[in-house]
Amino acid sequence: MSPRVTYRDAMREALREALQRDPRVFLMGEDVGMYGGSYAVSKGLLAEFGPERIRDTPLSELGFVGAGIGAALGGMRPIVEIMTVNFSLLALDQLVNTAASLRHMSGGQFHVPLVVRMATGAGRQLAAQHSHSLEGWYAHVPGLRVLAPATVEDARDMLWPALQEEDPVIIFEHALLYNVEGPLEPGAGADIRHARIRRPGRDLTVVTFGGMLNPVLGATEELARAGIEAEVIDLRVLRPLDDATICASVRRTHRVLIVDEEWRSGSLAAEISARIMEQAFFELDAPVQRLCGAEVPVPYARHLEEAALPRTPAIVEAARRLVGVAGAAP
Amino acid sequence: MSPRVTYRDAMREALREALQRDPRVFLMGEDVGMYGGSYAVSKGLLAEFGPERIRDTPLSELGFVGAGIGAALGGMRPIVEIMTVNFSLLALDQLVNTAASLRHMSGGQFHVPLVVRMATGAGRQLAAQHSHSLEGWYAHVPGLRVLAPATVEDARDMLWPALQEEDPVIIFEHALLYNVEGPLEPGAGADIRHARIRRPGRDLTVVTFGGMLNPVLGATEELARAGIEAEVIDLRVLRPLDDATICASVRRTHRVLIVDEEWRSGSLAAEISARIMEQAFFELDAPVQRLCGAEVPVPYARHLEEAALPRTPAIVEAARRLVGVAGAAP
Amino acid sequence: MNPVTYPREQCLELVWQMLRIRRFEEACAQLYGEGKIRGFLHLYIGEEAVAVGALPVLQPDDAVVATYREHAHALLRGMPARTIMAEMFGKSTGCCRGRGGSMHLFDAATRFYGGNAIVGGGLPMAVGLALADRMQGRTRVTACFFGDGAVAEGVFHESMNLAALWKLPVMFCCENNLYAMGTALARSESQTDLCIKAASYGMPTHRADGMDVVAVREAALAAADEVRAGRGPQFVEFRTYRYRAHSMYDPDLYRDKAEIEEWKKRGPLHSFTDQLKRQGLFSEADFEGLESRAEAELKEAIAFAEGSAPEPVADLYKDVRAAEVSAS
Amino acid sequence: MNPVTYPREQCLELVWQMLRIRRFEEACAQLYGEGKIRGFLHLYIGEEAVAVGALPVLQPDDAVVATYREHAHALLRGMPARTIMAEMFGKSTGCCRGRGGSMHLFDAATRFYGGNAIVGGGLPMAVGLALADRMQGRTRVTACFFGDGAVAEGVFHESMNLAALWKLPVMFCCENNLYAMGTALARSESQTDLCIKAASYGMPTHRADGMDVVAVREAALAAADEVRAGRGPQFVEFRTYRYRAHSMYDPDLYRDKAEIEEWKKRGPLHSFTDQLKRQGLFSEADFEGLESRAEAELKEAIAFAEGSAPEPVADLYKDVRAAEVSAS
Ligand SMILES: Cc1ncc(C[n+]2csc(CCOP(=O)(O)OP(=O)(O)O)c2C)c(N)n1
Ligand SMILES: Cc1ncc(C[n+]2csc(CCOP(=O)(O)OP(=O)(O)O)c2C)c(N)n1
Ligand SMILES: [Mg+2]
Ligand SMILES: [Mg+2]
Repeated sequence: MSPRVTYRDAMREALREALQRDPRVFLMGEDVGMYGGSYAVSKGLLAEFGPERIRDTPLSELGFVGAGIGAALGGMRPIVEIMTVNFSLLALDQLVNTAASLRHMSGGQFHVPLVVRMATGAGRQLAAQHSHSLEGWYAHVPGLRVLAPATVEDARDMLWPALQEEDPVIIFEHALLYNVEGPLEPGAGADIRHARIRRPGRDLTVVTFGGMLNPVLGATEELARAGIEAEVIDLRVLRPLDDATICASVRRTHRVLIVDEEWRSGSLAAEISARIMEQAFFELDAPVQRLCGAEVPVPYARHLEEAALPRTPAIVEAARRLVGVAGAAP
Repeated sequence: MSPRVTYRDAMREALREALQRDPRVFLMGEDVGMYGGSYAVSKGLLAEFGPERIRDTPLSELGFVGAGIGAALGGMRPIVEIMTVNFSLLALDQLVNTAASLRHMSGGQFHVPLVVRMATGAGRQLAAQHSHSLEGWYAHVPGLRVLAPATVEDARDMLWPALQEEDPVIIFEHALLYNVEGPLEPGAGADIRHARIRRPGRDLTVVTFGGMLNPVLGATEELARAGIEAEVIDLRVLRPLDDATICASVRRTHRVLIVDEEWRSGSLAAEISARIMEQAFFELDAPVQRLCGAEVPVPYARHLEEAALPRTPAIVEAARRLVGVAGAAP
Repeated sequence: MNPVTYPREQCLELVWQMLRIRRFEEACAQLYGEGKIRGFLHLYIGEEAVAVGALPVLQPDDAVVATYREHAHALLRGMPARTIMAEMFGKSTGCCRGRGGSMHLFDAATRFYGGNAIVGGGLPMAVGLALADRMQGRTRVTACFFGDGAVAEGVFHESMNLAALWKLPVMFCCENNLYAMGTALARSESQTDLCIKAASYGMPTHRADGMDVVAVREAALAAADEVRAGRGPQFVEFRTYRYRAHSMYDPDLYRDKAEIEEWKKRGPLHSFTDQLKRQGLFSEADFEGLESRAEAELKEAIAFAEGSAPEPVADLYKDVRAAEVSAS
Repeated sequence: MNPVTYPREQCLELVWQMLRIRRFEEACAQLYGEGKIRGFLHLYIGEEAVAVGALPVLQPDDAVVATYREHAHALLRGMPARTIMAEMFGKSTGCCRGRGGSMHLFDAATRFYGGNAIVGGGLPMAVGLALADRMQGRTRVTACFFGDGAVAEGVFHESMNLAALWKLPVMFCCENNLYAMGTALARSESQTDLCIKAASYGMPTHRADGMDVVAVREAALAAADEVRAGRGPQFVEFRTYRYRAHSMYDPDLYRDKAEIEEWKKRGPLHSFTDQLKRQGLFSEADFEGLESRAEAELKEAIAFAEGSAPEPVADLYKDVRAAEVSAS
């Protein structure tokens, strides 16, 4: 049986391995070194790799992300950690206006092999300035590849291929996942091109990613007990989206629920719904439904925060409603 | 007959009127004063209202947007101008983490009556760092109201009601509109709640906003000559979206094309498509289609830039294709 | 510590405030352990002299902008301990009706503008508040608290320049506790003398030993007077130290135990009371009186928080924006 | 101007570069009028001595980061006039195959990293390039050009601190032409002595008259030598002036005509040639020779640009990311 490790440990393993394999790789960010990472992901790496390669930065998100871009241009393979997606707003200018644009703008002369990791999501009562989910924003930007490892294996296996990309990659780590344990095959390897079906099913398709995968899987068990077999797609790659996997599933189940922690309006869920509209409209027996985060700044109080997030009961309920909808005339 | 003025002049009139009517109103931003505004919108206002109320700022987008928030909290009604949506990325932290969140986070104690104006969009060969359209990003954020005046009248009439809001309002001015002329009734007044049907039609609905309205209206003339009557909805308000107007039109036409200059993936167009899916699926005779900007950093060369943007011929073509699609089985 | 020349009443008040904050923070730590308080919790233990010295020099209609480490500032501004405690319990009687928590205390009545969990995020807000005062012809001070870590943020630079350029009535109060989370100042700033940084904007600077409540108060008074006199923004650096870890998540591996002990010897509370005792201005009995007062306040606050109702879930969407009014 | 001690050959080269840039920029203005060049166009006329003095002190494997006002820097770095011109014509033979235009010139061969239209956007990139050099044990210099306006941006502050803190080999070259668009330095900075600002990061500073090509060169040489010797980043301020409006859109209403005329008297080109003539190092014939060389270069560049094919529209999506490789 494969050993069980936490998502945090898996991510640390991935970092360690990358640092060992490629001397161009280094990790840079606020408190990644002495402190061990605000989510303890990089704990111990400073002792192992030294302060040049596990580089603590001042609180200067725009500056050190920009420096990461420069270092990538200079031949390094930087991994830049931003503590939380909320703080990444401070660095968006460099990410969008430079990192994502440079290859095109320079006619292909320069490119930015930069990996940016950041924590995302709510659920820890950290309130409105530490709990956003803005994956969809990043997935909007041409020039970026956006990953959302939702399992321990993906936490370990997506970093290395991300570092092999010649262009910027953003990795979202949902803060609630760090303590999650899962099995880990040694060196399984992962592609960063495709979505994965985490559970097959015939009655509806649930599309999700990141921190929502586990609540969704929880919901499917309950649904299964009620005789509803949901197919669960873990997107894994948020840009570019793997339309083929999604649409193939739609053709099997004809009903789709998208579960996305982001604010509903303008969420990634909207994009997925729009694509299904465009690519599989005539396969649908019912309108695609979205279950998203409430459109409020995430509140602190536990009961309010929970009410603002898509949780298993709501997922079960949405799936049931969706399956109950009468099919279109044949 | 009502006089014809440019969008730029209409916007300037709106600013002047607001400055005259309410002593709490002031305009702040880079080069709004001595220079006259990078798009000459505020030309002449410095002489009329003086440097306290037409306030030139240093190049400090995050700082002066934050100062606008503070001034709003302090009882003023600031209008902050950001030259271009690309530069607004530098200020997003203050807009999202503070302006949009403060009322909720403070349990309703504080609110931010701030108006932020910015130019958006491509079409002037300004290349990748001056040509983005990120309206959809702002429309994603709870706590913001987002406006996109597309006509001379709306340029004049939306500012005052925006200033009456108790919470932040973002106004997008498409850079290609500034020179457009149109008729202007004196003091028409405008609501900032509803979309408007700019042209009635029975064969399909075209939903659009901002800089795309004119190309769309151009396309409808051509379509009309071919016997296709398109109904054109100008969203005007991008958050919150006026679902009722959209869905009522869908129930009349049963076919929808959304034209949006933004990058397609994760565009506002996606949200509109998803909403129609959810609210009017069974009214649709064909899948909702999106015509959006190409997913590339906007290139400089005229022919490449034009190829990257939705233009009248492509709109005509998309509408024709949509109307040609066979309806669902009755 | 130098001999204290304040009247006894005032000395007692300073001790009282430091003590009540200390006890409040200790209670928070305990309640966090019990799971009553959650999320991120940042304690002010060790730094009490800064807020206690600086806040009371402000007038009721002045404004305060603070950080996520702001319980002390909220208390000193006059917010009742109970509404702060209830907020951290996530209750409807909390100052923000449970939406903010420890990092987001706000109070309109005392012009306490938070409670900001974006490092440096409060600085431009302070600039804007001061700008509004200036434009409306009011002589008020906006005091803006932030840590040494915030100095590295670009927004510090932009805010300092705006305030100095426009000569705005802001008192910038840097609580330099030498660390930003696990990052010591020297590993974060090429120039560790933060007054030199501030002076580069042409802004007058003041410095005080942040472990000495009298020194803090005098520096803050001087700075606030300058601001109020219309001589533009002032920068005050308080050198201080936090005894606890950065937050309840922090294993505190980056500081020498010896360093912490060294600073504890200079603790703001006991160094002040010791001095007062030497001067015969303060007795054990005084201390005990204040202790029981602090205990009573805390007990009441906790009971209030415990006993309060949670905010109804139905109100989740309230206060995202103003309730829709008729037509405009 | 002080007597020039450079050999005649070198003097001729400096004149040549200033002249060819002047003529290049004048041609751009004309071509803009004709609609051949579009978008935003920012000319360097008046500021030639800065780039001509500073760029040639760099080695071929050094790196350069510049702004949207960067034609001169691109030319001096060795990019052929024709590929720059073709770029501005939006042609496939342009350095960026027409995707960038005037504001986004790039050249991998000469390590010319652009061409950045976000004010201040190039500064952290320069820091990162220097960091990469340091981590890979290379002794190279990264020269980063930016205007006085960029100094107000938060990213300036963050980049200066990072470079100074980590002692990185960056030469920060501030082209202080006293205006950021229509905003005079004194209306944008509370501290208008930019060297004082830079010094607040503990960074050594240098200053030179940006209208004097020799003074520029000497200051740049000194700074580059320090950087190359491993003594960390250096800041160099060049005081200069742009004769033209900010861009082709700018009505230039914010400057006195008299001020412009005053600066024109100190024009970098004629003040240098006048001095050389006084020293007998330069003649009218020399000038005419250079003029016709410049004319020839320009003519060739324009003809090349005119004659080049536009980038195929089918290639619009090329170079958004690397072409997909097999599996990883
Ligand atoms: C913009 C931003 N970056 C990072 C963080 C994470 N963070 C929270 S507190 C903190 C340290 C701040 O240190 P300092 O300003 O010295 O204040 P102190 O905690 O010492 O009182 C950091 C890095 C944040 N909240 N905001
Ligand atoms: C972040 C950002 N803000 C504003 C602008 C608009 N803008 C372009 S150039 C410029 C002036 C910059 O002045 P300076 O840095 O002194 O350079 P100069 O043009 O004088 O060479 C401004 C405000 C921009 N391009 N980027
Ligand atoms: Mg600190
Ligand atoms: Mg300038």
